[in-house]
Parts: sequence; C-alpha cells; structure tokens
Amino acid sequence: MTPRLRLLEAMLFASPEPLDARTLENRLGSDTEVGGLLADLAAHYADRGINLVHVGGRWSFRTAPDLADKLRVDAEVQKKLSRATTETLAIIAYHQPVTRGEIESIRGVATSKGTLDILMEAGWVRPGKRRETPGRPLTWITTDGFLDHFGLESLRDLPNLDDLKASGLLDPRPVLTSIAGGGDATPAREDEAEG
Amino acid sequence: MTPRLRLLEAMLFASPEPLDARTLENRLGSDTEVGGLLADLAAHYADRGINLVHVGGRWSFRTAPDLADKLRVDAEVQKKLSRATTETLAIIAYHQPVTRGEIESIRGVATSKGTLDILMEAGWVRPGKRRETPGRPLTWITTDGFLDHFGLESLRDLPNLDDLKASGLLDPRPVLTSIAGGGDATPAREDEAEG
Amino acid sequence: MDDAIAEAPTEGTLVLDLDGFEGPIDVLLTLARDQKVDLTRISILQLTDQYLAFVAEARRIRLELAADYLVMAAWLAYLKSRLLLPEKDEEEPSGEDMAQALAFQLLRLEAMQAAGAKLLDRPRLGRDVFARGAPEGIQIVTKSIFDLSLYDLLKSYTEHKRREEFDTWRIQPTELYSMEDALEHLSEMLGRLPDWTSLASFVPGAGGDSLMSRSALAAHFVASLELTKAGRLELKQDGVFSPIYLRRVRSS
Repeated sequence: MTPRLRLLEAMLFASPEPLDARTLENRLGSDTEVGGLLADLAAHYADRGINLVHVGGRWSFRTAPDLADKLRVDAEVQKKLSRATTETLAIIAYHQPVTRGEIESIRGVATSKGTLDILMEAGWVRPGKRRETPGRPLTWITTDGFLDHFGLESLRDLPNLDDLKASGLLDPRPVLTSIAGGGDATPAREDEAEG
Repeated sequence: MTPRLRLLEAMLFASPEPLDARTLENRLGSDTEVGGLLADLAAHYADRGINLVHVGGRWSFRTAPDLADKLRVDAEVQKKLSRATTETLAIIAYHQPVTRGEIESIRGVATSKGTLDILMEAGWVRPGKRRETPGRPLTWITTDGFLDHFGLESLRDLPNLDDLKASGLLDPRPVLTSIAGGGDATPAREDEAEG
Repeated sequence: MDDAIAEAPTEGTLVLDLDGFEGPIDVLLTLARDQKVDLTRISILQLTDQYLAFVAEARRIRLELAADYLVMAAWLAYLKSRLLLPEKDEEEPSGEDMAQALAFQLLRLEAMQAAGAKLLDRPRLGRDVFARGAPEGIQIVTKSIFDLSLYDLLKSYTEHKRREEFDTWRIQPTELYSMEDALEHLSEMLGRLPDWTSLASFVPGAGGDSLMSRSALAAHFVASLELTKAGRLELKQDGVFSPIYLRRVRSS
C-alpha cells in the first residue's frame, strides 16, 4: 500500500463529510492522479463491510447496503414521509428547477404547509434561482445532501430517469391550461366561452 | 471475507463509540469467536491508513497515528474587510504610533475587539512601544507586510492630505445637503415672528 | 385538498374515504388504475363517468368535498360534452386534445408517484447505510487572504477625514425672547397698570431692530393675546398699525 493511498484512505475515513476530488488532490499534491487512487481504494473495499462510494461528485466511506437489516437495530426509526412529501420530492428531483406552481400543477393540488419545509429541514431541497417570468417565482432544486442520502452519484442516476425522459413525461409541456391546481379559473372561463 | 467479518467491520465503523467484545458477540451470535475475528481485522488494517485499535477493553477504528499531521487541509479564504477595520487601518497608517484610545477618539466610536485582531492576522499592524503616559498604553504601528501589500516603498509614500485633495479623493467642498435643508427652517420661523 | 374527511355516514352503503387521496387528479388516477388497462389507452369518457359518480356519491352522503373536486367535476362534465358532441371547427382545443392532456397529467403524476416510491426504496443514509460513527474530522486550517487595495485604504481615510471636518459643526442656539418669558413679565407688570398703557412700553429694548428686540415684541404681543383670552387683560387699538394698548380687567 503506497503512502498516498494510506493518506487518501485516512482522509476519507476521518472526514465527517464526503470529500471531493479537488480537496483530496490539494492535500495529496497536484501531481497525484486521484481518480486512479480512488478507483483502487473503491475496488479494495468493494466486497467488504465498508464501501467507498461516490455521491454527488464526492467520496465517502459507507457501510455496505446489504448489511442494512443487521445494522438497523441501532438506528433511530426515521419518520415516514407522507405521500404528499414524497411526491413533491420526486417532482423536484426529476423536474428541477421547478416552481411551486409547477409542482402544484403536476400534483393537481395546492401544496400544503409542512411539505417543502420538511424537505428543506431534511436538507434535501433548497431554493434555486428565481425564474425570469412574470412574478419571478422561486424555483426549487435538490441538494448534495439529497444525493448523499439516497446514495446517488449524480442527478443522472435518478431511478428510471432515461425512461421518463424518453416518454416525454419530464417535458415542461404546459398541460392544457392546467386542469387543476391553480387552474380553477380556466374551466370557468371555458364554460363562459361555451355559454 | 466472511459475512461475519464484514458485519463486524461495518459495526465498528458505524458505531459512534468504541465497542467491547461482548456487545459485538451479542450482535454476531454467541457462537462467534469474536476475539479471533477482531485479531484478523486488526491484522488486515495494521499497515493501512486506518487501524483497528483496542483501547480500554473496547475496539474502534482510528486513522493511523503517523498520518495525524497530514490530516490537515490548508484552505485559503478571501476575506473582505469591514468598513470599520479599513478605517482603523487607515488611521493607524496615518497617525502611527497611535494608541487604541486615540484611534477611538479619532473615529468617534469604540473599536470592537476583533478589529485589531483581524489587522494583526492580516499581518498589517503590530504593537509598537508603550506610550509614556499614565496607564502606559500600547501603541500600534504598521508592518513591512503592510507596505508590501500596498506596494509602498516606505510610509512616506503614503499620499498626504494635500495629495489626496489634489487627486480628488478628498473633495474639499462640503456636500452636506442636510445642513442646507435644516438651514431653511430658521429664516422661516423668523418671518412668522415678524408678521 | 385531501382534507375532506369521510365522516361515517349514518345511512348508505358506500364509504368514501377521501383521506387517502391527494386531490382530484389523484382520485382520477386511482379510478383509472381500477380500469386495469394501460393508462395511455384509458377511456377518458369512462373515467369521467366514474369520477362524476364518485362526486355524486360523495354529495349524496353529504360528504363535504373540497372545491378542487367540484371544479374538476365541472371540467370533466364539460369535457364529456365536448367529446360527445360533434366538434365545431374552432380555435379552441378540441375535446380530443383536452382528453389527451388529461391522460398526460395522469401519466405524469403516476410516474412521479412511482419515482418517489423508488427513491424511498433506495438504500438510505442513516437507515440502511451508515457513515462513520465517530469521524475524527479533518482539521481544516484556513488561511485568510485579505482583499483590500490601496485605493480602498485611501478612500476610507478620506471619507473619515471628510466626516471629521464637518463632524463638529454645530448649530448655535438662536437668542430669542421666549413667549414664556413675556408671559411672566406681563403678568408681573399687570398689577402695576393704572390704565391703558401701550404694549411697546412693556417690551425691553423696544424699537430696536435686533433679532432679540423684534422677538421680544412678538412674544409680548402673543402673551397679551393669551392673557386677554384668559380674561385678565383688555386690548385696544385705534387703527391699523397704530399702537396697541392694554389694561388690567377690573374685577367687578
């Protein structure tokens, strides 16, 4: 085991947060090919009780997922997410950056209190840039903490992302004058037109 | 690597505190010879960046002791100075040697604790001689680092007040509109008294 | 909203539990799933009938439906009429377009529900996988680089100087004869007034042109008005700009 590999291992092990390649490189010396070292280290740990994982562009040691059942005893029971919160999280993850209005139009209901704030409190979503449209609404995006929590290397690794894209379900297609969820006015207007 | 060894490794990794052999045995199954497994694990990690150590009858992973001083990451942070700090630096530069009390009386406000610390941290000011007055207060002067940073050969190169006026930085004309505004009120009151 | 709670109906057979629904689209999605056909081939017409029946049933058992549910019902009723009646050639989206848009919404919501479930099924940090329990931490030694140019420094000093120059500028208090003083003065003199006396004779330094004497005259005049109002003094003036006389009110 080379001194550099030892140091890399120790750094990743000691850090309370995942570390990105640049930080590691700064420490190891810029002439270091960190990518190769990380790959070596990941390979060494692949079958062990601890794995070296790559989440959100950063590296960290984690217990192997297949040991979940045996380790869970210690873990505090996590609150179950409500359906509304889960749906909202999925919509933000797959449609980001997405405004609250867009979330509501996809779900067909107004967003109740205790949805976005719970996701923010969990550290999974945060406000992004404002959309440059009338009213300049705030958009919502996911965080690195989201990738870390769900063990995703990047947003490209979201489950079924390619299928969803291919089927056009992630298109920002404006649904016919949004059928519900803020679309209250629309059917009424259409009725008038008809009458 | 046996399943038991994997689990042992993961448990030791995830635990917030060192674990004793009995706790480990309870989790792994009482038929396990934990002592042997721990020895195996310790041997595997002996030369690595992480070691399995046995302290006070309990087991825990630790980074290798010889790497301690390498587990420091140097980060450079650009900091902007506050207005108060900048002004304090300017006063020290122009009035040195100057005591803290004098700085305060020149600025007309108390100097907060961190101000001089920041200037010292930046390497721009240092304590000079004590003033031979009651209380023997410390004076403050600028350093060579100050001259370096601002590209000055010597303190004489600091522009004096005339230079500053000539350069337009110090505009001699009063631009205090508030006084002009306040001045209108007085004649008006006199007019009323007259009528 | 899913707040419409299914209160146990006293009579009737069907129990509608709205608690489990996340809005009207969600209801439609559930109804569509019950059709057990590919969502892309769902019969919107059939779905519409089912939803309208659902809403009718909810109303029959006097279940309070949130507005969204009724709006959706109205929209679907309209859609149904558009689908059944021959299409006029108009700019408006056709019934077919509207049905397709609804189908898209259903598909999209279903996809998001499935995606959410998939996400939650992943090995999750703190539940299935664990970070190191007791990280020693990496000591981050930060070295601060202070960002200050000579210009900033000089500007700061000149701004300070400029403020200092005008800092001590104080408005001198103006010397004026106050009305309080005049009142006191007049009240004091009142007792000694035999008869009509000119106002000017009370005013110290009267006739002068200084600010002080002019303000004294003004103050005494106002004070005399004040005392007259209080019923202690009488005033008279023979003509415009002629002298003002005053005397004490005689107690009758």
